[in-house]
Amino acid sequence: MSEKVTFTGHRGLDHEEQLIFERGRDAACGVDLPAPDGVATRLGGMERRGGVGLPGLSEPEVVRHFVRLSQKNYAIDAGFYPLGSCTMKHNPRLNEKMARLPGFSDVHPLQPTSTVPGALELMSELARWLMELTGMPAVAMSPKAGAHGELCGLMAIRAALEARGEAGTRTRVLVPESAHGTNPATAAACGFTVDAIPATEDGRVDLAAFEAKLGDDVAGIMLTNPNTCGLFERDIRKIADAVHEHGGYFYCDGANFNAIVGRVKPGDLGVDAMHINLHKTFSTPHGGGGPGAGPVVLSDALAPFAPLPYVTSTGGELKLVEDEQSSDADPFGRMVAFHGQMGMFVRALSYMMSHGSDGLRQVAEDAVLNANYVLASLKDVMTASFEGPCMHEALFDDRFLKGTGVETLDFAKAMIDEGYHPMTVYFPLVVHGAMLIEPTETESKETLDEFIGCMADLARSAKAGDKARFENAPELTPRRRLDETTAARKPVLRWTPPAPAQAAE
Amino acid sequence: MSEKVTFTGHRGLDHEEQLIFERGRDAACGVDLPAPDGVATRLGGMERRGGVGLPGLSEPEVVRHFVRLSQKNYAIDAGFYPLGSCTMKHNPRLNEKMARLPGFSDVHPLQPTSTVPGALELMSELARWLMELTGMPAVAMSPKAGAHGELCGLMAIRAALEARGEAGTRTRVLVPESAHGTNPATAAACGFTVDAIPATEDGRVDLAAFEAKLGDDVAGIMLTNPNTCGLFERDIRKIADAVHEHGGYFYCDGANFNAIVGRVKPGDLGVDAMHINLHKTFSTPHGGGGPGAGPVVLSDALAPFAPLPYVTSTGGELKLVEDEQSSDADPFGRMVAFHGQMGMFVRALSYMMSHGSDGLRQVAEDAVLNANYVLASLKDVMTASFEGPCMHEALFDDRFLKGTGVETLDFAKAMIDEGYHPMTVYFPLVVHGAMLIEPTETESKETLDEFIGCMADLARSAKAGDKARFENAPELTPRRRLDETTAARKPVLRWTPPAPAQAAE
Amino acid sequence: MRYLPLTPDDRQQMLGVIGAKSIDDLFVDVPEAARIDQAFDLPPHQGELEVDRALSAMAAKNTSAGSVPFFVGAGAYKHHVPSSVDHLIQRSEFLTSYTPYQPEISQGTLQYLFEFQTQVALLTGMDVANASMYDGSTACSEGVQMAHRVTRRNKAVLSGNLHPHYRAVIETTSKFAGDAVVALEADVTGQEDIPSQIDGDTSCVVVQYPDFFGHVGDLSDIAAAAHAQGALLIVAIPEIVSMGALRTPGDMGADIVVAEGQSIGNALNYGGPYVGLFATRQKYVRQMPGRLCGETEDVDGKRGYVLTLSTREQHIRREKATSNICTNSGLCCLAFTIHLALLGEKGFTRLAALNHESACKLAGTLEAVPGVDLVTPAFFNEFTIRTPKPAADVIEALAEKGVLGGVPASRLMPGDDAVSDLIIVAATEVNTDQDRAAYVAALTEVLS
Amino acid sequence: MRYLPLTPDDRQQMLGVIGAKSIDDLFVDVPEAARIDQAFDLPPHQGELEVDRALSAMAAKNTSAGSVPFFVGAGAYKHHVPSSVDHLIQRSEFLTSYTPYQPEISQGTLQYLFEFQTQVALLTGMDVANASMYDGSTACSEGVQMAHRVTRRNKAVLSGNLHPHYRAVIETTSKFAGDAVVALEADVTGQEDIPSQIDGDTSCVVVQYPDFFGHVGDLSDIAAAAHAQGALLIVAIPEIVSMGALRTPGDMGADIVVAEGQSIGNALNYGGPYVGLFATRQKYVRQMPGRLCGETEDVDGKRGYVLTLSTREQHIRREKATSNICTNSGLCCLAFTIHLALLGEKGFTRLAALNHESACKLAGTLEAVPGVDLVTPAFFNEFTIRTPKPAADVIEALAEKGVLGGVPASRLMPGDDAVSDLIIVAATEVNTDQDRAAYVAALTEVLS
Ligand SMILES: Cc1ncc(COP(=O)(O)O)c(C=O)c1O
Ligand SMILES: Cc1ncc(COP(=O)(O)O)c(C=O)c1O
Repeated sequence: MSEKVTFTGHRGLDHEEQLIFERGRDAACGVDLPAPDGVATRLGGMERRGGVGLPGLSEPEVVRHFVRLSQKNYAIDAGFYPLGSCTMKHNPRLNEKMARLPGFSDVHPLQPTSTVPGALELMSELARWLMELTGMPAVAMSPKAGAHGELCGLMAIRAALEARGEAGTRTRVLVPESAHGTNPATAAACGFTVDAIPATEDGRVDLAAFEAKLGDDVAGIMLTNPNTCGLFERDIRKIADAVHEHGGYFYCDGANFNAIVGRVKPGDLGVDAMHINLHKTFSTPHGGGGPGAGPVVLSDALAPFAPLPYVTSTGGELKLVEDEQSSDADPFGRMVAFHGQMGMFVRALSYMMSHGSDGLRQVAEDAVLNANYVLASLKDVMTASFEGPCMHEALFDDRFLKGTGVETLDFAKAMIDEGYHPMTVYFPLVVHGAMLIEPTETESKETLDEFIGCMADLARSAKAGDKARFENAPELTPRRRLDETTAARKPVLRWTPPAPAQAAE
Repeated sequence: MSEKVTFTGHRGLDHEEQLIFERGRDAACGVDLPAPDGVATRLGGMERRGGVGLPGLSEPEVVRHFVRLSQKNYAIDAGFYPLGSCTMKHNPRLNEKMARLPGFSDVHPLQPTSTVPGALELMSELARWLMELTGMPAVAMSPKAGAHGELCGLMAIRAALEARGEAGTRTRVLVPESAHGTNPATAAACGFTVDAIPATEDGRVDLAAFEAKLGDDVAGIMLTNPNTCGLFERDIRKIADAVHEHGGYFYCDGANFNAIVGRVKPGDLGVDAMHINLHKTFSTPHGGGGPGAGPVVLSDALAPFAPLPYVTSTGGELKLVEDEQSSDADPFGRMVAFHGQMGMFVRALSYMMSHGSDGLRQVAEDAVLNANYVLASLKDVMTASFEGPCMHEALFDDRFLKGTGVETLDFAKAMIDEGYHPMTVYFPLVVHGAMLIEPTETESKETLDEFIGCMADLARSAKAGDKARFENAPELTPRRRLDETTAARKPVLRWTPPAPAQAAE
Repeated sequence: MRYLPLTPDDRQQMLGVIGAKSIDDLFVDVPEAARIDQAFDLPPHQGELEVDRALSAMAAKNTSAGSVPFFVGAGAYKHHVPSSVDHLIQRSEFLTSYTPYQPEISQGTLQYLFEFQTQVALLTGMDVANASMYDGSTACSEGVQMAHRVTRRNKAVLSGNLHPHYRAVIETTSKFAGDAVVALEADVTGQEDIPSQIDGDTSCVVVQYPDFFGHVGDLSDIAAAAHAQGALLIVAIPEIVSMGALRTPGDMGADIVVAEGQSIGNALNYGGPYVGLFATRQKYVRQMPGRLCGETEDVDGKRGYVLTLSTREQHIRREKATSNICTNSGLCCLAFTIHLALLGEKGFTRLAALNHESACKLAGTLEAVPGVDLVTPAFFNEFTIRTPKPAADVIEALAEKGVLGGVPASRLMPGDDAVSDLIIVAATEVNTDQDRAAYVAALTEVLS
Repeated sequence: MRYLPLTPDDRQQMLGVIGAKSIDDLFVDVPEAARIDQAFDLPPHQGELEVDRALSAMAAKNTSAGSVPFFVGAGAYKHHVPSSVDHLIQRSEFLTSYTPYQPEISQGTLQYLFEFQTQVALLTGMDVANASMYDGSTACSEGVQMAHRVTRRNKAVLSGNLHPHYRAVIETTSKFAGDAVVALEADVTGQEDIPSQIDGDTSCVVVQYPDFFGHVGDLSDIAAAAHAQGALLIVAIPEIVSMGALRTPGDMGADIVVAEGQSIGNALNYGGPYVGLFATRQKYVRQMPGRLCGETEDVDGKRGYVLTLSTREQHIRREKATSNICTNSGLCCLAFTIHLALLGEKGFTRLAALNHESACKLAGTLEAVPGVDLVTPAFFNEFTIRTPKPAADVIEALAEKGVLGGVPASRLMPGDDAVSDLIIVAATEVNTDQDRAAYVAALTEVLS
């Protein structure tokens, strides 16, 4: 609560921190490695020319640097992080511990398979959980994140079309307007053209518009369910049937599986392929942007085309199939070196086993309950975009800010000063100035009540004309609003040594 | 830089946090334990009456609670922490990892000794390092911290006096005025009377005054070296000889061994007993107040009286001696259940092995160099208490603040706003308004330069009459100055449930 | 060297500023005879990999509790600690800070200490608790010293069934402080007559609960007898988990309760670091040893916490302090506080029930082994059996079969022939049916 | 259930506020036929201890690299990672945050990404790098797609000595995207003639460096040949540590450099998560895939960092995006950045020298085993040997003797008879004299 200016620039516990490149000294080093013995080299004359240019720092300096950087971040562990579509739930430390067991973390993907039976067991056990929970007969484990899973699913669809001799003609993929950006991007990367389907007033796929778009050139639909408005696609079974009738496939974006796990099996909805974000539904940590994992469950129609590698079980014996020669099926190819995100598999299985069948159902119920509680509590102070119950996230738009001069972004920034990570903003695109709030099931009622109180207070402020609270926000953060325009116009993407002082001309 | 008041009380990344007792709900729980099978109990009618009163919280709530609390703390990892006498040096994470190896962390002190040969090996190896570095023939490993080590040393002295039949007469212990509070407290706890020796103008023991105090009733002297003014006791050898001549023993407080390790062996100085704070010199982490470990090296005169338990080696075979029956010596008793701070032993040995013989010497040299650099750089802006080079810490007093209205405490609080943990203040007692700065060897020149710049700026401010910068400080912290008087006058030492609302009278 | 930031250049520049020619100039005050130049008989510095390998090799020689059927207790217990505990205590801000001398930037430590004090008071049924002692044994000895201060007497009466190490620590401390100790003989039946030992000179009675052999019994009569003579009752609890199932000492009239807190949040660590709990009645607060954290307000009126009543402590009171303790068990308190926060009321009481049940199951099967007698009819998670062979030999033989079956009483009471056939056996929530079956099978073999 | 804060009471109250009778009311939109009430064929929830035991038992069935003489590489490498790396990446503020969409409270993540980008550019000798891809193989495939965009052509020429998995990923992606791939045959001698394959339709040439068999050779001629045809040179580096010893691709004219960053900071993890490095020339920046972090200022004029050039990305550009990547390898970047910061110039170049020396020593001893030929005269830390018995059998036999001796080329090139007697052997700083001796002894036995 002070305008106090400090000499150092540090402010109590909040430290300014330079780049490592600005602190390094040539002679300093943060490791102790023995000197080489001096055996003759065999580099074939390919020795590196010149130095690398890395800064030298001792271990204490490196530790302090990164501790200080961490202190400039918001995190789930520190506060409420209702970032819609991202499922920022609690990340249990048990999972971290399990992933670090040397039997999982310190095994090489190409060491003899005979030396890693436990790794195959883990993959196959996780696969069993995923298939059982989704009611699907197969799962491709290797995709490295949700978008990669989407690619896997679309490739499987395309491979199936090829097998039917229709890959050349079925090139159109239907994608609702509300879809996550990865959906159209993936379809395009897989060689399809993207055809957008509009949404209805109530936030779902416009069934009539959808049906009108069906035809012989349709490869399939990419539908998110629950969708990015946080709503269950009521007509999903009809959509699935229609797309199937027209010879297409149903790709379901399962990023929001969190909302229905244990209560709905996507297999019962006519899904042909669906990726699961282990880093959302099954709580592998988001790590500042990754890594994730995106296994894809597949229907009988697509299962034969699942990519390499995969684990099969015959009479309880597990086998890793890594190449076409050893495969009984028609794998469409390979998406990645090695076998997928083992480290994430361990964490996800640890999470699933901890919750069990009963707990996972409770996860969905509590996630949905929390979202509806927020929706019900805020619908009179903010503007809810749609009627009726939502699933795991509550969507608001900026109509309640009309005439206040406050925009969605300003509202979000004011939340930061209040100690919250903002919800997802401006997504989905189907409503204006979207605010997508996903509390997740790991938040308490107390936390939600405090949050609701704060949102109501902010809404009141905005309506009362207290623009300064929003325009100047955030004011209490390590940095205030940053100039993104200049950043993009004149990109500075790396540190470069300061130019030596110019000689006078 | 904002006076902004928030609705939630949170301020950006800085969250207000209630007590766990204020958040708990009866039905919540942060662990999943199986239900008991219902076997008949055998508690003999001693069942607990009534509940415990503990709050129920889920794991996510507990994690967030303690993460938030942590964010209200200053730490070495985050910034410069020149707390004199405490040796706040870098705590390598390797040591933490080693201490958590199941072979060290998951072994029980009373499991058969035949199942823990590695534990005995570790204790004996650490003992070897300590004896070699100090040049002393024996070490008692079990004391749990520095003060406990002092007690161990004084008990050994008393036991030796007893063996000589002089325990009844030699009851006075000489303790310099500058000594750490634990010294006189320990002497008293061990049944001695404490006789204070004054300091000279140059911050050392007044040799004449000391010699005048020697006599038949003197059990020994407790001398800190380097002393708490950060100075080497030049006359230490003379003091040792004099006390020995008069039939007393020389207890050396080795809390500052950090300054001389690898360059001076206390054994060469005539020391009879000296504790070593593993949590200072050998970097076991301070942990918000502990745990530490305080092994005590002993001279030949005192070695026979070392307490139980101890490890002996006969022909390379290690044996744990736990009771008098099995001891060949005259242990004065036992200071603690089990065998001492094994977890700290592992960390300390890991630290020592990492530095090696060469590195430990460099530790002392760099610690002393850093302190002298601070002393030399600040002696003109602040008032250095003594002339000449210091050892590992630089002592200033408040003469430079005279007439400014700023006191040592205010000066310290202003440093907090600038991003520093203050030095030790008002200790040692031999100078007025003491400021004892111990940079340690794990700070870079860049950090010291920034610190020196800031201290100079603060000193200038004080002299220029900018009292507000000091009186109001700290302003940028989770809490500002706290009312310690009321805290002590009406102590509230625990949470109690709020009283139910009073009925109207 | 990876932990040292100064480069040779830095050192040169700094010596220049100081005005010293070489580093030796800064060590001028060291008497010449004591300046060392020869190398030590110690290896040079090593990298992480090398140190890791050497220490891992040492660790691998030890049999860890988690790797075998494990039933060793007698003052330290194998429990499962949730992984978030160890994660949280390693946060830099907890691990690498020190005693909260500057409360404005130490509220994290101070608040958890306040929570810790509250938890300890609740568990023991007492009014107040301090911010920790080194461990249970030293806490117990501090309790005796405190009783002496409160009563202005100096004779302590110790139950014979007090942990022999606790007793030894008290005896050692008392011997040098010039205090008297009356220590009773061990009584395997748990029937010792303590009240008759209390007289007008007695400052305190120290009993363990559950006692060394595992007995649990009502302490109210002892409390009454002590109070009648103006003495205090000190109760020592080596297994704090028992407080989830048993009547509290506070409820039975204890004046000081000391405990070993290791079971909650802390690893076995071959004996340390552990955390000593220390609780008492409100009226004795100013005689307590150790640090205390108290609630207060800052200049803006916000609630905050500070160390308080420091005038009891060595750094203020010096030779008149209530204790010489300085560094305590901070991080172990934190582990305790976090684990207990995770457990909460439901978890803690259930944990206690599971421990008791585990012990009941084990006692039931061991009793059935031919030749084995159960000595303790009522117990919490630890009991004593009598075996037809010397207990020390039995334990060694069991260890050879890969079962760590308990502590032979003779290890801790080496002179006492009456206990040479007794094994103190602990069971906790980590023991499985297989563990118990392995114990019974191995014991049956060893005794046959 | 320990991760769920809502109590039954909470749920009731909340349903009340919502105006729902039961939780089922909130699932009304689910078609009735799809509502599940029966239980799954899965176990119920379990405590930490039970889960820990089950997973630990699985893990214990695997032979970990650190427990045996270990020489497996071919795209993933066993290195020592300093303990502070894993400690720091587990800090809550790094581990439990997401993509830095709100830069004001994400400067920690953004600054390390900026440092990461700079490090990658320095290592590869390129101008700029992005904030990571999933791994080396997907980065490589993204490189090909980018080259197509830059050149507006769609034919890639792949060296036959490109890692077969990398090749497979490119082929798979290209097949569906409708792009052409010309993949050469593997050439064990490392002498393949790439320039002759480049024509006016070629968008890019992809070569691996060191190549799959370990060969290192000058790429300048390939670069020149590619550039002469208007094509780009893409260099894939599976072992980034090599950049501490070898000439950089940037130095030899590469246009895009992709690499597997696992070796720095990241564990083997049985294949993932890893971190894909992606660097290029400044002029191609706007065609790059993935996230970019850039420097800017805040409204107070303080330096800060933001995600930038987002108009390339899927969330803005949708079907016109340069890639579909969203979640990337954030935390693995952090591990990379920290480890490399610890190494610094001195440590990184020494690490490379030690790796090379370890491989030279091993090659020297293996060459001397009767019947074994060294196929790669020049290499970094990985080389290929020819054995007189089928390589796959040799490796299996070595494994039975407790030595993990490398990767039989046939595992990755199953159709190719020419490689059936080749073993790709990696050596790093973790290998000791004993490891090498164990390998030689076992191999000698296996081959005799
Ligand atoms: C609805 C939806 N689909 C797909 C994705 C892409 O998943 P990932 O980021 O793991 O690639 C996301 C993630 O943000 C998402 O929210
Ligand atoms: C000079 C000196 N002596 C003794 C001690 C006591 O050590 P400990 O805190 O480990 O009991 C200290 C610690 O603060 C000290 O600085």
